[in-house]
Parts: sequence; structure tokens; C-alpha cells
Amino acid sequence: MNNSKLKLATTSLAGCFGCHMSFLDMDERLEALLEHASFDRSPLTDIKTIGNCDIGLIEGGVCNAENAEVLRQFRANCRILVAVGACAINGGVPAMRNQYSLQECLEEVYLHGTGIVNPRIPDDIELPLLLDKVYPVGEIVKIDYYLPGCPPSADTFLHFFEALLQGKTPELPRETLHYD
Amino acid sequence: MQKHGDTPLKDHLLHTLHMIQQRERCITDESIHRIAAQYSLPVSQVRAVVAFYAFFQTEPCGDYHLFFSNCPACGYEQAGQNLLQMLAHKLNVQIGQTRPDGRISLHETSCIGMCDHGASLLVNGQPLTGLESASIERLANQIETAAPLHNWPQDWMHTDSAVHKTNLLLEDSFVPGAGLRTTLARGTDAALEIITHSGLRGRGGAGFATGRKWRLCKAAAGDARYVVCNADEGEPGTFKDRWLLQQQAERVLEGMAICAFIIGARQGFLYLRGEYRYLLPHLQTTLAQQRRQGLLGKNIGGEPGFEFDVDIVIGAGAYICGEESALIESLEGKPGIPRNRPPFPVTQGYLGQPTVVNNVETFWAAASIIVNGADWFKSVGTPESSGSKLLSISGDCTAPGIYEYPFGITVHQILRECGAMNTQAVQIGGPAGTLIGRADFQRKIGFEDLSTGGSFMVFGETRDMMTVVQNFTKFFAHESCGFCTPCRVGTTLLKHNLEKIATGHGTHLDIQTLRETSNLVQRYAHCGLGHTAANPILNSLQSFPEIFGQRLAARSFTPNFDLDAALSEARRLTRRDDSKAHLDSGY
Amino acid sequence: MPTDQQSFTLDNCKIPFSPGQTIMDAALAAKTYIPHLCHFPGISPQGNCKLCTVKIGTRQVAACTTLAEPDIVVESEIQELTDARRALTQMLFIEGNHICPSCEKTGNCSLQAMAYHLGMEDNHFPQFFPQREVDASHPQIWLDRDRCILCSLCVRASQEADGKHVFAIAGRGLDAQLIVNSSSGKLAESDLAPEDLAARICPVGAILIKEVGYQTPIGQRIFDQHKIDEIGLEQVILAHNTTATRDE
Amino acid sequence: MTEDSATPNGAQRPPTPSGTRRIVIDPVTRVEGHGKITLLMDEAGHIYEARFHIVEFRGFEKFIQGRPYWEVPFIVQRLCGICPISHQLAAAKAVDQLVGVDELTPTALKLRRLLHFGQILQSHALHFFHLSSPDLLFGFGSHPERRNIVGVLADYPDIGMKGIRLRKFGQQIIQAITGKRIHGAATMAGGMNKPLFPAERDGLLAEIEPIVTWCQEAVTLNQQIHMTHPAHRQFATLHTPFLGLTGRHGELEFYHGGLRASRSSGERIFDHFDYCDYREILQEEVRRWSYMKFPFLSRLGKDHGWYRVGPLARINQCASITTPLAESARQAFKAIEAGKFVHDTLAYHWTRMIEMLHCAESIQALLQDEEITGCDLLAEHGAKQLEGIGVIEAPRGTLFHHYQIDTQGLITQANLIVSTTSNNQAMNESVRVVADTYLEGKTITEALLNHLEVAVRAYDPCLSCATHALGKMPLQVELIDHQGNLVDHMTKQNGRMVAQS
Repeated sequence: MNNSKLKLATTSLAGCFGCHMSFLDMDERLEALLEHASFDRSPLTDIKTIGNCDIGLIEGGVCNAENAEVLRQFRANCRILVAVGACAINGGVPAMRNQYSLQECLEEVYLHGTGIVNPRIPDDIELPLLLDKVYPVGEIVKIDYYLPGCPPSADTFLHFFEALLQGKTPELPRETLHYD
Repeated sequence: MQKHGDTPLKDHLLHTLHMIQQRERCITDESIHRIAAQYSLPVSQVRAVVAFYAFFQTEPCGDYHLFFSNCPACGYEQAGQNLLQMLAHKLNVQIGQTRPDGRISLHETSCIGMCDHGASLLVNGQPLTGLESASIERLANQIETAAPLHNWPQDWMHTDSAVHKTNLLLEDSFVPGAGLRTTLARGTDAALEIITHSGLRGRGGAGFATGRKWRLCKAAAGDARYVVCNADEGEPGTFKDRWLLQQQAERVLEGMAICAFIIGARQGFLYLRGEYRYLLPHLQTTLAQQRRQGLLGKNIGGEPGFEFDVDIVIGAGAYICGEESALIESLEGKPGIPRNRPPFPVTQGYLGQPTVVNNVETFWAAASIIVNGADWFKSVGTPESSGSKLLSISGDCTAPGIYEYPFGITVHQILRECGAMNTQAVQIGGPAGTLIGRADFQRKIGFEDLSTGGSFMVFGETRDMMTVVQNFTKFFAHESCGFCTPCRVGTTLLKHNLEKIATGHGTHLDIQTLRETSNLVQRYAHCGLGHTAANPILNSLQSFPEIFGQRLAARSFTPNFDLDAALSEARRLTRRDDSKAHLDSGY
Repeated sequence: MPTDQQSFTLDNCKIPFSPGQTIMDAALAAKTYIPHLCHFPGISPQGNCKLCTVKIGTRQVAACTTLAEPDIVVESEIQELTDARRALTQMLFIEGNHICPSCEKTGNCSLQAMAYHLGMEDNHFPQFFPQREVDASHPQIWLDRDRCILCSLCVRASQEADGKHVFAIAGRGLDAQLIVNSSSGKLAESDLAPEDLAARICPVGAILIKEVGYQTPIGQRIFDQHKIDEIGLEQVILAHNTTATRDE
Repeated sequence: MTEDSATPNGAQRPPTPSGTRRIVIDPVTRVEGHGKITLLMDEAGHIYEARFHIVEFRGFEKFIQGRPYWEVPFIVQRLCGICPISHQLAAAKAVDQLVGVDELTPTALKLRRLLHFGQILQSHALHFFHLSSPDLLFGFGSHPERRNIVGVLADYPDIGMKGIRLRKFGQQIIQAITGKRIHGAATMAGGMNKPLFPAERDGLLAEIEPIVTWCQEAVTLNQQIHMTHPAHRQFATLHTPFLGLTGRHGELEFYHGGLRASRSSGERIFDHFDYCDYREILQEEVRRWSYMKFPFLSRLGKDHGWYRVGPLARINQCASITTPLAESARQAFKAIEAGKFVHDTLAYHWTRMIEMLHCAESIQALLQDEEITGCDLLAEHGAKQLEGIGVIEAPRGTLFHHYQIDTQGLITQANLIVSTTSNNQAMNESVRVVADTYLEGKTITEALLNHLEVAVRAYDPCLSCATHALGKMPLQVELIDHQGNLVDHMTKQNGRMVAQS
């Protein structure tokens, strides 16, 4: 791919993919963006391990060990790391589980749920262990920019990229600022 | 509304709650309802009061109800031992809880004003002092064998303080009644002039001119005026008011009466911190004696119509009540949340009426000043800080105790005279005051330089100053009343931020945040507590930058928490401990 | 304007005032906005949120509780204060559980709108994630303490406007919480009514009328159509909350 | 399926059955969510079990407890940013029951249906054009760098842009009704919060004709791909029971209907079953190696009762489609097995496009219905109920939301069975079949990896829903020998596969 393009990696941690969907909501404008940007690791590509990137977009908070590791890989490989959406920024709706202990949450779903057979808490080694809480990404790695919203609108993404492509410090226009 | 008698105001809400707590071990919801009905108060207001004061509990406390002082000056944590934790371990009780058998409850509390006696605690209100690891063992035995308190070793009950240095006021052979006689003879205006001319400034530390305060109160419109003695000596490291009340309460009370005569008050209050409740019998005796001698009551000093008496109101564990408007709220039976000022108490204080609130030492000094004259007082001190000041010296020195020095004395000289060797830092004026290092030991005690309410804590070179700063920062987070955003949230943020740095997990970013949050709390808080809460941090960033610098993690960014520890619950639930069940915490 | 009226300067504008008026009241009367969350016209000021902090010389004071004085020079819209106000707002966010995406007050919430006004993009401070109690015992009104910012407007409104004492704040420091004046401590046993000002004044989603949910479509919510620095917005908010009451 | 305990290196784990090897695939890409695959081999080199691990957990069932029921639709839609509307609507249906509303106003019902059609249209478009078309257009073994939507836009700009516009149209419908494209708010207890204004309707109608045409083209394209690649017909194919809602006359129905289940032969297990009694027919098994549970039809038992849901299940089971173009597409599809069930796993793509066409036609009809711009949006509430169950056909299959509340209106219990969960066992089985077919020797090849992903992708698993967590599903392969040691591990780096032992 063209090296002069901004190299972009995206991932969703404990999010709902809504921020990625909102990114796609750029619709036809996506094509124009792709003239200046190319994807590295992203759910949209088959690149599984992140390489050196200009920008990393992180959706979702950090709820398990794997999230933490992926987040760190992104930090290590991205020149600019962006927390995208409410969950990445402050935990969002998944952080509602922070009101309960992990044990209470797991037991509700796997032991006490309706119509459960073989009640047990999944414990296989292939499953990433859950953190006691869902954490905002900024409590684990340094974040360079924040795009709030649940999700941030496609326009917000565009504003952000346009500023970066023009070599400016991205600043969100006040009217694009929203938390829902 | 109140009757003056030998007991504290029986019907004061705080006293009623205290009696219930004594009788029932806690204040139940049922009691709250009963009291609300009795006082015609909203239930929520009684609940708010119970929740505000640390000594009120809604869960039963033990037969032995212990409050262990965690003040760094008295050294509960020494030579690698933490006496509080040792006691908790010996008694098999969790700090902050009541042992399941209901026999013991152990709490941590801030300074109980026994800093010159070494590690100390309150057991059912009685101070035990001079605790060491050996006595912890014995103490635990006394409790486990249910020995009655009056049979415990008397040397634990030692509460007097040594006076090492005297000056004007301690050397004044004050004759009870002399101050009032002079005041009555001179008349209010002349007496007020003496106080004003003496340059006496408030001894609590803020240093407002006493004469001016009394004059403003006298001039303020009101149906009644009140004199309040602030004996809520809560600033860690201070114990001179406790000593004054133990040794020279009559002079303090006389000072109050003088003030009452000048401003035209008939009612006074002595607001005593809950930690000093054990002084009550002595103070009641003194009050009775003053009344017998005609120094309180009706026609005081033979002056027809001069009527003034003092009631004692006892707090229940809230540092903020040392702030005068919070104290007044507490006097009114409410949570001690500082009021908006203006209006100041001199115009709208207790029950909205003009009120003088002065420190114990201020009234005590005023009584002597009236007798000896303004020039006598101004003969020592500095132009801006006239007279002398009582200091409570504690910490790493050979002769802790009470010292009276003329203002203008250098820290250096004080250190020399109290037997402090190899001192690395002095905390002047308590956590809310100033922390200085060696480079500043030439500085002087006085309102124009190092102002202090009397706390003077010495820290030797073996001290880890980070521990001290952490202790003070936790203190403020615990004592914040919660009224305003910057103090309520900011003090806890500072506590967490500092802990991260102290445990070696901070980076320069955390220091930057620490500084920013400190500035925010200092500048935007509602009252003095908030304005000073970040002092230990800001002072130590200035004077002891190395205690931060040497702890910084070798990374440019560290998480705010221990990632691997955050997996421990999941490890327990899944019984996993494989390599994938751990994270490099990066912390 | 009477010619003999006194005035002071606020960010280079002359603000007239009458004796006894606070800086906030005088500014609002002169259609000049000073950010605030715990102030409400007609309710006695308390000054706990500290967002209205302004500078007089080197002194920071709360505009809502500080009396205007002749010829003082007051600064408000300066970077230093905007930064501090943003930090204070972030503190309010992290001490509670403000999950805007799922909160039914979103779009109508003054805290959120304040954060937009101040350009708050993240919470800056670590989240506390406290555990707080929901009270849904009342048939028409519910209380979600997760979102309470301890502004005490409901406490004051209940006392001053409704002549009741439904709410109080108890506990100190971070344990401070909104409590209900009833035998059980629950709203059900209180005399709170949906028409009460105390039930409608909440600037956040802490006191809400039940079963309203997301009644106002996105695009028509208060802060879809207004900005928080519009003077008189409090009346719009009250009107909105009244509609919510009536519809139910 | 049996519970197996093979594990690479966990000393505290039960011993590995002798003679097995394990392969783990991580990450799987171009699906919506996090997951990975482990393959267990016997000594003969056959894959006897595949495990599609869902690695995320969010605990919605717990943390919505204590929340008021009227907030729930907007909390639970955050399960998924791809099909938030499905969750909002399923929860809204449950909430309708809670407030005693049996019947919505005609306009409210039509608005909800319109919203739902918009949602399925955009989700199906996303899945085919953005995620799966690269496999189908370029081939399973094509160069990974090209095998994504960017590659499609470069090489098939017409198809790529039509895909983008189809999705956009669905999103615009959602935005018009809910105020936002993602995580908007429209439903109220017993109705909707906003009418569709005539101007909004007109704007959407103006665009509908090409949308219908493009959907037809997508059906044709998928039919061609499926029928011209004989390998596709066998690929990952399973013979399973199907489950889904159908309308009163057995027609294809997404918003409301009765449950119908059939054996793979086509024999009915039950029909027009009231979904409020779902507990009588469905149970869920927990397995230690996945955060996603394994639902099964109680009547068939946990070993044989697993089933498939989603487009393939719906098109196979329905008797008809109410819109003409989609109905004729359905008939063409059914013709390939002479009216019997089609079990081809890759036919999910084809049936998905038939459904997308149905959505486009239905949207057109609804937009032309005068009642759609009506203002009577809220039904009168009846007696309050303490339990509500909402079931809907989400893009990926049947979605169950079940709530219990207390008298104050706070949630006391919640059970969510999301569409992808119902396909859990089927995905594992498809992966096993593909692995068994394509695994050569004891090494993992890129071809194998791609084929495994293609099999999983066919189901359009929305793992964020499934685990009540969503995000990227990484695919990684690990090969474990009979002693439990990792023999081969495979992942991809910058589009190239890196295998290491």
C-alpha cells in the first residue's frame, strides 16, 4: 500500500462495535478517506497483528486481560492513539457491571440464569480472564485524543481525520461534542 | 432556653446523641426517629448529624471502644512497627470494625492531642498514652480479661504536659478576678482599647485582630450576642489548648467573661472537641468555682446587670468544626459545614446573632493583657505579631511539650531548645500550616512569616517524609465535609494520586496531575480546610522534591491500578494460575 | 436603568446592581452568563459546585454567594477559570456513575450540557465507580443517586419553595449523599409530589418522574435546541420537567 | 458433544485425553466480535472437536438488575452497535407487556416494523458487502491484503459502492425514526416517541427504487456464486434443525410471530409456539471453554437439540414471503433442493440477500402507507405485569429478551438469548467439518485458516451480542499434541501468516 497514506489500525475492546459502525457511516465519504488512509489491523481486514501505524482507534473499555494486551500493542505501535466513544473514554454501559463483583456477574449468567444446564463458570485456559472492573483505556495507557459519543458521529471522525491530514492538532467543534 | 448547671447542656442534640450512643452502643434508626420527634426536627436532619460526626455510629461498638491516634507526631508507627496494626492483630479485630463478639471496636482517628506523650489512644473516651510495643501486649490483655478501666495501670493515663519554656503569659501570676475587675473599672471602651492596642491576634492561627473582632461584634445589630471559646483543638500536633484547659481554665473563662462584658453578651459557649470529653469534670468544677466567686453568673464582679455564663458543648469527632462557622453550625446542633462568608459570625453567628469566636489561648491571653496592659504584651514579639505564643512541640525531639516563645523566634532556635537533632523537616501549624526543610530553619514564627496555631512537629532525618505527607493528605480526605466539589473530590484524588507515587508507580505525569489538582483544591475550595488541604503536598514538592523524584517509575506512563491484581478475583473464581492468567501490571 | 445605580465590571462589561444583589444575580439580570450548576434563580444560593467561581483581583469567589460591590473588577471568561471549571465538572463526573449513553436525562441534563460548554472530551481523573442506592419506592418519582452531584437544589427547593423538608445531604466527604426525610428513608413515605419544585429542579438525572424514559425524541431535547449559556434556561428546563410530569 | 479438558500447559487442568492435538485459531477477522478457535485432533489426524471460544463477557443480565424497566431498551441496545435496533425492539416488546399493552397503535406498529426492516437491511448489507464479499468475490485463498472492503472498492467499485449505499439507506431509516443512526431512541412503553414526518418519509421514498434494484442484484450475485462453485454447496454443510419465528400463515416474519422448529428433514417439531413459553422448549448449556452458552431444544436434549437460526433457518422454514420479488427469489432458492431444506452453510449468504430484498420491498410498501406518518403513537397502558418477554427475528436470528420486575418497576431478573448464541454449536460443528476436510498432516496452512474463517463468517456471528460483548474476533490456531503440548500456533501478521511451534 501507498506509504504516504496515513496508516490506520482499529480495534474494539469491551465495546459494542457501534463506533466502528459509525466510522462506516461516513458512507461514500469513506472512499475519499481511503485515498489518504489505509488500514492495518482492523476488524475490516485480515491483518491480525498490528504493525507500525500512524493512528490507532480504540473502541471499548478494558474488561479482560486480552483487552489490556491488545491495548498495549496498539499503544506500542501507534504514533497517535485515540480513545473512541463512551466505553473507551469512561467505561460506558459495560462499566455498569462495576456496581457488582465479578463473582456476582458470572454467577448470575452461568449459574443462576434461566434454563441453565451444567452450571459452571467458564474457566478454560483459552478464555481471557476478566478484570475486576471495566476500565477506561486512559487508565492503562496514554491516550492522545478522545472522540466522545455513543458513538461519535461519522462527522466527528471526518473532522478528526481532516485535521490530521492537514497536519493540524485535531480539535472537536463544540457542536460535535456529545456523550450519547 | 438552656439551664446552666453542673452537667453539659443536657438537651443539646450532640449530647443527647452521645448519651444514646453510650447507653445503646450505637444510634439506631429507632433512636433517630425518637429524637427527631423530641426535637421537632426532620428525621433527615438527625440522620445527617449522626452521619457527619465520626464518633456517632449506627452499628454497635464494642465494650471497649478504641480510637487509636494515627498522628505522625506521636509515633504510632515507629522503628518498623505499626502499633495500631499490632493492636488490631493482638485483639483479632479489623480496624474500623467491631469484633464479632461485640467486645471490642477499634478505629483509627487523627490526632487526639497527646502528641507529647508518644503513641496514644482513647478507650471509652479515656486517653491512654505513651504506648509502646510492650504496652500493646499488656493493653490487649487488659481488654481480653475485661479488666475495668479504673484498674488499668495509672502510668498509661498520664495526660499532663511538660512546660519547657515560659514567657510573658506563663510567667504572669494571674489572680482570678483581676482581669474582670480591671475591665469593670475601666469600662468597655477602655478595656477594648487595651486589647486592640496590644495587637493581640487570634491564636488559632488565622490571626485576625482580636480587638477588631470584638469591636465589630459589639457594633453589629442583634437581639443577643454570644461569646464562643473554640476548644476544638483538632489541628494535628496541637495540645496547648488541652493543657490550658487542664491547668488554667479559670483564666480562659475569665477572658470569655471580659469579652462578654465588652461586647454585651450574656451567654457563652465553650465548644470542646469530642476527643477532650474527659476534661469535662474538671471544667465543670472550674465553672462552678467561677460562679461561686462571682466571676460567672449574675452581677459579675458586683456589676449590676452584668450577667454571663458559659455552657460547654462537646463535639463528636469532626476536624472541620474548628472552622468558626462550622463550629457555630455544630453549636446549633447541625452538621459542621462551613457557612458562606460574609456574613461573618461577628455580625451573624450563633442563631444569626453577632458572635465572637476565639481560640482558648486568645481568651487566656486577653485576660492577662487586660491586667498587665497593652505595652506589657507588646514588649515582646514583632511589630506585626505582638506578644508571645504557646507552641505544642512534638515529634523527633528530646523534650516535647509546651513552649512559650515571643513571636519572631526562629525555627532553628526552637529546634535547639527542644532537643531536636538532625532535623530534616518541621511541620509548623499542623497539616494545614507549612512544611519546611533545613533551608528554611532561619525563618521566624509569626503571622508575617510562619503563622501557627501552635502545632510544631519535628521530623528527624530518619523519617520518610512521604509517609508524613501521605498521612496528612489522608487526614484531609477523611475530614473534608463534602460540601464543595473541589475539596470533596479533590482531596480523595490527591490521596490516590499520592499513593500511586509513594508506592513507586508514579511518573512525571502523575506529579503534574498532583500539582494541578493541588492548585485546584487550594484555590477553589469553599473553606479553610480545602484551601490548606494541599499544603503538605505543595510544600513538599517545593522543599522535598526528592521524595517524589526518587520514587518515579522508569516508564513514561503507568496505569492507575495494578492490572495483575485486578485479575485476582477471576483467578480465584476459575482456579487458574497459568501464565495467561497474569498480566504484566506495568504498574 | 436609574442613573444612580451602582455597577461593577464583569469581563469588561459594566454590570449594574442593586445593594444586596450577588454577582451572579446581577450578571444574570444583565443577560451575562456565568457557568453554574447549583444555582437557581429564586432559590437561596449555596455555592457548593464552585463552577461559578470568578476572580476579583487575585481572589477566587463563588459568584452566586458573593455580594456585588461597587466598581469591583470581576473576571469570568478567562482561560484559567474555564480550565478550572472543566476540571471541577470532570470531578463531578468521576465521583458518580454518569453513564450518559443509557441515562434517560441525556440531552436534557445540565451537567452534560455544562461539560459540552466547557469542551470536556474526557473525564481526565480516574473513575471512582461508587456504589449508590436507587430509590424507586415512590409511585411517581424515583431517585438515582448514581447521578447525584450533591448540588442540594432539591434540598433547598423542598424547604423554600415547597415548604417541605423532603431531602437532606448526610455524611461527609465522599460519603456525602442525598437522603430522604421519611421514617424509612425512602421516597415512598415522604410527602414529595411530582408537582413539587424539588421533584423537577434536579439538573441531572438523579430525581426523575417515573416511566418517562426517552419521551423526548433526539433532536427535540433541551440541549439539542439550546446551549447552557442561554439566560433563563432554567425556566425551559422546569417547563420540560413539568411536561414530563403532566404527561404521566 | 462432550466436555473435553484438553489444554496446552495448565498444570492445574485435568489431564489431556491421550492421542489428541489442539489447534487454536486467533484472531478470526471480519466478523463482529472477539473469539478464537481451538481444534482438537486425535492421533489419526482427524479433528474430533472444534471449539469456537467466545472470549468476552459483559454481564448485562446482572447489571441491569436494579435499573428501571423503562431504561432497559436503551441500555440493552448497547449490547450491539450493529443491530442495536433488534435489542431495542425486543426489549420494547417485553416492556409493552410490563405495562399491559397487547396491541400497539397501527402507526406505532408500522414505525417499529419500518425501523426493523431498516435495521436488517443495513446489517445484511454490512455483512455481505463489507465483511464477506471479499471471500466470495476474490476467493477464499486470495491475497489477504486485498481481501477486505478496500479491495472490493478498488476492484469492484460498483458492487462496493452499492453496498455502502444500501447500508446507508438502512441507517437513514433508523436515523429518521430514532434520531441517530446508532443507539438512537424511539420506543416507548406501548409505542413510539416520535412520528415519521412527511418530509422524512418523502426523502426516503425518493431513494427507494434503486435500493430495491440493488438488492435484487445482490440476490442474483449470491445465487450465481453459490450455484457456480460446487465446492460452496458442500462447504461446512451441516444437517441441523432450524428455529425461528414465522407469521400467522407461516410467512417470513421478523417483528412478531410464533416459534417454529423443524428437524433437518423438514419435519415440524413445533409450530406457532407462543414465545412467552420459551422456557418450555429451550435450555442453555454452559461449557467451560466459552463465555457463550449453548442453547438447545429441550425436547431433543443437549446432545442432539442444537439448531440453527438466522436467514438460512428463516427462508428454509417459511411458507412464503409477502413481497413479490423476495418471494420469487425464495422460490428459486427452494428449487435447488426441490422444496426441501437447504442445509448448505454458505447459503446463509444467499438467503441473507433474499431477506435484504424483502426488507427493501417492505420499506417501500410501508413508506407508501399513509398511516406511517400518523401521530397516534402510544397505546393506553393496561394492568402492570411483573414479567415481560420480547422475541424478535434479529438479522442473525431469533432474539429473546426476558425481564422480571418488582412492583416499583426495577428489574429483578433478566435473561437474554441472542441470535448468535443459538448458532454456537453449529459454528463449532461447521468449523470441525472444514478443519477435518482441509487439514493436511499436522501443520496449519493459510488455506486452512482462511477456510475456517469463511465457515464462521457465513453465520455472521455477532459476538458482541452473543457474549453481550462485542468487538473484534481474533483468529488464532494452536495445534496441541496428545500430551497437551502446543505443536503449532498460527496467527497472521500484516496480512501474512506466521506459523510457529
